[in-house]
Amino acid sequence: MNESNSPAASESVVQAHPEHDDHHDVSKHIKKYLMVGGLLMIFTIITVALSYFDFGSHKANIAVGMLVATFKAGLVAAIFMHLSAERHLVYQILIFTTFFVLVLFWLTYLAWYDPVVR
Amino acid sequence: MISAPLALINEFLGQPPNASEHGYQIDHIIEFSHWFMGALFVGWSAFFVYVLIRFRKSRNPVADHEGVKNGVSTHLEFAVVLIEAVLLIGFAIPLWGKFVNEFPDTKDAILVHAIGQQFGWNFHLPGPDGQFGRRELALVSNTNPIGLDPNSPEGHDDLVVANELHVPVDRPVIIDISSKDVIHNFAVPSMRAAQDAIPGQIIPMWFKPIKTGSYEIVCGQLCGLGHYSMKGMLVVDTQEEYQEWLKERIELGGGPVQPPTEERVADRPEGEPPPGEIQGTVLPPGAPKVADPTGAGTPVPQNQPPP
Amino acid sequence: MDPSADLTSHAPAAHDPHHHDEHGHDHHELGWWRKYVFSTDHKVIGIQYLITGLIFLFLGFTLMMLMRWQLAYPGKALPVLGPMLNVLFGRGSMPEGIMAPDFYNSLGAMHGTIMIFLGVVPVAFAAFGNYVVPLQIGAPDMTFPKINMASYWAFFVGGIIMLISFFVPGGAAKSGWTAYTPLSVIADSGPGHHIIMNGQTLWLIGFVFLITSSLLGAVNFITTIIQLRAKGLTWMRLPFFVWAQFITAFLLLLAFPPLEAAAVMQLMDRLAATSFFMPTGLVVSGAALNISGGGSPILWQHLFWFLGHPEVYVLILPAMGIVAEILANNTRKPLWGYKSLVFAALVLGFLSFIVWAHHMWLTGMGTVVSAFFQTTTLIISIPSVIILSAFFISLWGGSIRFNTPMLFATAFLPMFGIGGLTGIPLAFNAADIYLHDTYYVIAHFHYIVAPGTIFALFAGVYFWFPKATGRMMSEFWGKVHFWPSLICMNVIFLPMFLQGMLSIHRRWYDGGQGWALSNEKVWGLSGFEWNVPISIAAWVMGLAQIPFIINFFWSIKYGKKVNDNPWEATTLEWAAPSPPPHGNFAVVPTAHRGPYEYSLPGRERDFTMQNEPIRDSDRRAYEAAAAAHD
Amino acid sequence: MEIPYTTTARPDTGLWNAKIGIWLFLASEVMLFGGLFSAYIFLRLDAAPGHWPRGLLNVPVGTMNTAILIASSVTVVLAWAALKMRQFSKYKFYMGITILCGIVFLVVKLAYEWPIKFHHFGAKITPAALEKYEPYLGNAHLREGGYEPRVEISGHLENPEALHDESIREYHIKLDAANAEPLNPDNDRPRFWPAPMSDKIAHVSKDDVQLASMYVPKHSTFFATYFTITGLHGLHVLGGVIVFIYLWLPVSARLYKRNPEQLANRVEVAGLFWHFVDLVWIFVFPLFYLL
Ligand code: HEA
Ligand code: HEA
Ligand code: CUA
Ligand SMILES: [Cu+2]
Repeated sequence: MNESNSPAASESVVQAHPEHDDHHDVSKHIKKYLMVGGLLMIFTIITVALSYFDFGSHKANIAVGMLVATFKAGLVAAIFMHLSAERHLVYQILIFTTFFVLVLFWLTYLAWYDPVVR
Repeated sequence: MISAPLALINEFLGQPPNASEHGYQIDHIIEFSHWFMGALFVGWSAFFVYVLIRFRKSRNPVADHEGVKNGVSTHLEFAVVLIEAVLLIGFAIPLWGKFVNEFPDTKDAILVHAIGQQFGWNFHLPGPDGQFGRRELALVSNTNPIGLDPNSPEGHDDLVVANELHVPVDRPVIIDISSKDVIHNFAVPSMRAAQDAIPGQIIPMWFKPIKTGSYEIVCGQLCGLGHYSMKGMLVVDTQEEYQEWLKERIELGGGPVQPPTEERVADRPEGEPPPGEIQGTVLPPGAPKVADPTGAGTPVPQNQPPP
Repeated sequence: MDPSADLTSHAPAAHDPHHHDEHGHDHHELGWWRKYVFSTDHKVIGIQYLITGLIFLFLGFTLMMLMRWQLAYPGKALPVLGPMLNVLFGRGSMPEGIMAPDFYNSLGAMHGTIMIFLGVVPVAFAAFGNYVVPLQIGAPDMTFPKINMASYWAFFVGGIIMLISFFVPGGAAKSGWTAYTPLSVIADSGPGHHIIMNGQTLWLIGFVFLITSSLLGAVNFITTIIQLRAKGLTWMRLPFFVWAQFITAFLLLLAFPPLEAAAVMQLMDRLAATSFFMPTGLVVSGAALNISGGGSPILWQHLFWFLGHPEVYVLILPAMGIVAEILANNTRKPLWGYKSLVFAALVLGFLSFIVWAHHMWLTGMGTVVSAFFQTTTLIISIPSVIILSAFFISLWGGSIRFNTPMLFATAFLPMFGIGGLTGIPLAFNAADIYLHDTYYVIAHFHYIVAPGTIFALFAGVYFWFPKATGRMMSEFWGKVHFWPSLICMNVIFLPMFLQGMLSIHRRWYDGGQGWALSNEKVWGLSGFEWNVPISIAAWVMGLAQIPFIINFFWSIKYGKKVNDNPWEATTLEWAAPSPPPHGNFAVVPTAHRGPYEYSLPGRERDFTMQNEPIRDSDRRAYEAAAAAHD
Repeated sequence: MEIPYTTTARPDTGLWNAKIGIWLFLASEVMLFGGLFSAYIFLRLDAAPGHWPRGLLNVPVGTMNTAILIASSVTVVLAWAALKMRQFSKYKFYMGITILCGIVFLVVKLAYEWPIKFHHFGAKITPAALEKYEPYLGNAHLREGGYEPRVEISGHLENPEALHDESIREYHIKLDAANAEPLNPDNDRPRFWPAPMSDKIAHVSKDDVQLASMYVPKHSTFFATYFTITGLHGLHVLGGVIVFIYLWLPVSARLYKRNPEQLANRVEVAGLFWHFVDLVWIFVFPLFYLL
């Protein structure tokens, strides 16, 4: 976590960027929020519809479903949670978290997948 | 094919002699890592003691702002990495591969199923036909601890023995380990072999005994109040003794020698100590401290708190 | 300011006429309850954590002393105390003074749990972190004082629940601190057990509180360190202790939640008869369990050790931080290799998330997974080697003062060294086939946590005591505390390596008496007989703590009064008054230099505090130093 | 000394305290739900064929609840934006809707979805008896289609006393559509609109039943994970609603007058939490209802 901050020595106080959520800015974003909301609704319907479509195997269906869900989650995170324009520091926290969650998923899977057999 | 018995440190630290074919390799890893640790320990200790004396305040009243300027520690750390890598890649990983992947041919091996339960081991042997009978949950009872179906074509001649397993010397033994209730660990220290017995899973393990004798089977995983006394015996016989034992068992008609009695803490009335568990396996004063270590064939001390 | 008031005193209004609470409107003086009990001041909270944590440490130790009786003299009645304990803990725990196996298992599980989660984490992380970190970074308080208070009280409630569990029918949790399923799910259930008021369930509920406490603390620590560093206090000027706490907080933040999830699932298994951790076809006591099955006991182990391994670094990193401060201070020279220390600690923190399965070698792991985990486990030993090497090298060229904190801190080094080195054979799964769950493992980690972490904690108490109270603890009694403790620790834990090599397994109620293997002779005694000297040393160790306890409380009132910087240290906490008032600093400090500017050439004093502005003479010294390194 | 950066950003990090705090908290929440989801993956991979039921949850209702949560996520950003633009009454309006959405979500879950499950019954047949109940299971047909086998007979338990009374040796089950017409291809895969229960009543002997249970967590690892994850998620929704109500009450008006930016910050922090709760649901919904 040090890289982010080492340059930002307070002795050479780095001027903060103007807050991205300035008053005028915000009014501009409203339309975007509504659109994303609409998009999420549409993709919810798509998720449901896709689940009744046979992609050849159940695994494929799960993969498609998760892909769509990840996309939706990405929208929520990027737009509603302002991650698309967030500070460096928050990204760093989240990168590590994501990595460790994936480790948790992946290794429990691997351990299940690689047992001792005769 | 025992290589030179190199286990100096291990012996010095009291490790009992190895009795299996692969065991010396495990001992070597323990040995080598202890040499490695010892070198680091002695080296740093010498440095440490010297420094504490040489740089005490009365001897060195003014500290040096800089201290050590050379890069010795980098070399040292590099050496540590190197040695660990050698131990890992050269010894540990291949040996594990051998232990869990390269199972011996089942035709030469003795096949056994070991089923753990609170607090004892059930051994299921295939009998003369060499086939294991069906086991079913619904059939489990006090007289049939492993739920063996005696009517199945493979099962009628199977042997079930409690706590004492005989195997012949110099033949690989493959044991499929599982458990009925909680996690146990099937450990035979003298064979340098151990494997968890996990309910819902069957995990195979193998070793090849190279010395006759009887060896304790330890339960290496906390499994309840009788954990400390969950003892089995692995008796390594000569080929003839083994055949004789088998014959004897077959004449007895299989089935458990003594059905392990079961006693669960949870079921006893509130506050009531379990019957006799205090006197339990703790031997009375004056009794020989060691269960007869040569006692091949003598009844094995029973698992659970005895009456 | 009058430091003779009690430990938690601060001079409120005098230093801080504009004190506001969070909403910034009321100016009234805080009442006694708000000031000392439901306080939001990080220093009061730190001291609350310290006292509560020390009491729990002592309790965990007491449980252990009882166990050591049973291990040395299995089946013999504990004189005098035994029957009394039987009354205290309920009939069946120690009938006629003889310990029952169940009670032994309870003691073991609770010793582990209390020591780790109610003793060391609260003291090493929460107490020292709370008290020292804001001061060291020149902050007025934690960023979220109310959450800080909530964190302490969640811990307190969790601890009380754990204590209550000793007195419910069936006694406290008895499935080890690891609570492996299915044993822990079937334990303490059935007739005679209340559905909630039973050992294992309370253990889980208490755990959820403790986890919540740690999470709240971690959020607070990280935000504080990021946001409230004083002007000029750049990341590379942070004391190593702050770094250690920062990384520790991340470990808690990210490793604890999966265990919380696991605890909730185990609660479901116990309360709602689910089968998260229960496979199909369990037969307990000859009867099939009425559950759906389909769960996995290994799942619990994965989730437990996903926390469990980072947790052990939670136990060691703050200790390393404390030792670093004290080493620099008492060698009167900068820590050697500060940057590599920080870097090693970061790597350590990162890697600690991907080594956990080295506790699970024998659960039927294939070659791929085990090779992966062996490799990561060995790699993680490298940063520890780097840290320890840097500590050792820091001693070179120093002018070493052996006061009590320094004695404990120096002793930490070889003790941690022994513990760490003996982790290496365990990391090779082939060797662990033999060593797993033997006393070798017990000796390995106790060398790290007992003469390691606990010594570091003692060092920290002696070191920062004057900051918190304005008074010193007695040096003489400190030494009387140190030497017997050092000797006893080694007499306790060295023989355990022998016992482990003899294959005496842990969690054995009879100490190995009933086993032929354990009765082999090594170094003159049989493995089992070694229990006697070990136990005696453990009890003597108990006696050796008496000087500490008396010294601690006595010095609060009667210790020698000292000035604000009695150790002539450099970091910012020593620039605050002792004890610091609410809001900490009269003047907002600014850092001008690194944390360990001891024996700077061209200075009249051998220490230069972080908030002293740079002078020309310093500049020349820095340049000379830079030249020397080229 | 005041604690700095409570509302203004620290120059070098560009963030105010609570913003970092909430993101750290959310990071830990990711790990918490990560733990639960990794349990889900593990258990599902490990499940024996036919033991991970599908199509037992009500998809239209779930879809509606998803939509409600998404809508609330939109209104919460709008509420925050209104504050940023200093339009307090608009803020109250949007926040009110958000709270309402949260409450509706919880009510649907707790008053409809869960109770309906608690009244549904299933009896898992032992492997040995599967053949005997083939007319209700249709496994031959399923095998042909390459589907997982059916191991359970489910529906409404007509003699609930059988659950506790050892002397009653049979369960009388008013069958679900799938067990009533196991050969109907419509029943091979989950449906969108839940099929109505049939009138057929089956008698299932207790000797042939491995596990009989209402649709409660005990029923299967599927329901165990379902109830645990949605329960924990529900607790988060509840927490969010409580915070929102607090931020909606007159306290907020007072704070708004004194320091509107601080209120906006608080709403932003609470909003971040709320979006995260929404985000979790986005995964929960397909995993449990659809796939
Ligand atoms: C703070 C606690 C702590 C720390 C830091 C460690 C550090 C390490 N641990 Fe330990 N460990 C535990 C606490 C800890 N452990 C606990 C509690 C258990 C048991 C849990 C249970 O089952 O109940 C355990 C168990 C445990 C196991 C499982 C054993 C088993 O159950 O069979 C393993 C296996 O790999 C292991 C390995 C390691 C390794 C490789 C390190 C490495 O990080 C160590 C690296 C350090 C060094 C390599 C030292 C370097 C020193 C020098 C170079 C200088 C030497 C100089 C002198 C001595 C003068 N540990
Ligand atoms: C931080 C962790 C920690 C610490 C410090 C200790 C400290 C000690 N432990 Fe512990 N131990 C564990 C964690 C710890 N242990 C764990 C996790 C297990 C495994 C449990 C399981 O199997 O599930 C275990 C198991 C364990 C066993 C194995 C039991 C068995 O397997 O059956 C033994 C055996 O002797 C033992 C002994 C000791 C001893 C003698 C000490 C001594 O060194 C104790 C020294 C303690 C002190 C020196 C504290 C003194 C404090 C004060 C005096 C403060 C008082 C001050 C005021 C009130 C102001 N421990
Ligand atoms: Cu079986 Cu321990
Ligand atoms: Cu570990």
